[in-house]
Amino acid sequence: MIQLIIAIVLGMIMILMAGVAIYHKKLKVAIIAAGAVSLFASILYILLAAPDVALTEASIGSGLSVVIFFYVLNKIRKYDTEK
Amino acid sequence: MEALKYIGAIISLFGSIFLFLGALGLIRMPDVYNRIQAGTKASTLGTILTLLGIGLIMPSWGGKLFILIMFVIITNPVSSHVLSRAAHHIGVNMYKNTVTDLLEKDENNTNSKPEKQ
Amino acid sequence: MDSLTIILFVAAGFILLALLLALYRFIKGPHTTDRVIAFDVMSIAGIALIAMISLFSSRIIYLDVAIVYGLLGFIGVIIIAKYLERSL
Amino acid sequence: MIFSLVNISLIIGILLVLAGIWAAITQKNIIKIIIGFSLFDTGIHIIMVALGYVKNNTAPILDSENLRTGTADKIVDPIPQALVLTAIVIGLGVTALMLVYALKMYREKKSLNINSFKDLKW
Repeated sequence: MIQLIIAIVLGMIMILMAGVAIYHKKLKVAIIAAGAVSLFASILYILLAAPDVALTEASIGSGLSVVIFFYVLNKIRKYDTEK
Repeated sequence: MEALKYIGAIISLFGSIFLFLGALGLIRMPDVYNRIQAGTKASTLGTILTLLGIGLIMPSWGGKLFILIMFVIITNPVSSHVLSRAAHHIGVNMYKNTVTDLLEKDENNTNSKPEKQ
Repeated sequence: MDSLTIILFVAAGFILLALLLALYRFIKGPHTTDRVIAFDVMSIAGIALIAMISLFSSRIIYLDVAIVYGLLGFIGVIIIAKYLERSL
Repeated sequence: MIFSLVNISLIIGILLVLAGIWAAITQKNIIKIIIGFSLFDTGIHIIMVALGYVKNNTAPILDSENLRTGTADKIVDPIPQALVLTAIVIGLGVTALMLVYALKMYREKKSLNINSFKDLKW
């Protein structure tokens, strides 16, 4: 029962975060939102009884992917709409 | 033995209420620095209390929960410190009733002072 | 369903409400720093939520995910702060 | 029962796939297109893990507690989890390759808009 409520709330948060990641104007906010989608997908994997997939998703989708995106965004900083 | 489980559940409930109040302060506070204060301090206490309550319910999980609590205690103040320093460095405006700004004064002193050699 | 389970369900409900309030600040927040704080609060609440799920299904193996979750959220916030400070 | 955990996960996964395709075909910025592909990956992984879930069963990992209570044979299907575990790592490689291409294209024309790359060879 509580698993269903947690899954529904996580789904709402993930869909709204995907909307922010697509339509926000600043690129850094879009990248943080895409990292947050992976972070909540990791909790959904635990609900689906897959802790190994959750470990990999939390470390790669939310850690390493955000680091790579910000490394590239640091080199094209002039294009990002500042302030 | 049964009473210990109820005590653990009550402590865990208090921890989650602290998490909720921290997130409520994230909405109610007026500027960035106050939001850092509310969002990080209250959520650290809330997470520690929740994990402590779970450790009272399941006593054989104590080792991993102790590692997790030590981890939260170490990393969470560091991240809030780095974040507030970055916010001060890029010049986020403060709330209009803010009285003192010690970091600004400190950086001005070290910049205006001539180098030794 | 005894009273112990009901208390734990209410606790999980409060954690979910905290997640929703942080989501509101993430969507609305005027500056980027506000959004990073909301991300931090969401990852901290996620640790508590994973511990709750691990208690409901009574497997100790799920707590390992919480440790990795805390470490990676911390590194993400550090990287974003270094990017904002222009010292990456 | 329409509101089971598998159905909710499938709905979330399909919505994430649609959001990824929408971002890839309507956005002008190249970084936004790469973010769209990343969302697409996450949706596909959620769908694949949800198809292997069996109700009221636990994770396919043996430990002492699992053997003592005699629930070692009530596990979910481990094959989709192993496939997704490989697919996540390869997805990271594909994302890094796309980001390197975006960086080279930015250094060539000083722009990230997809409409400014019209010639086939430069």
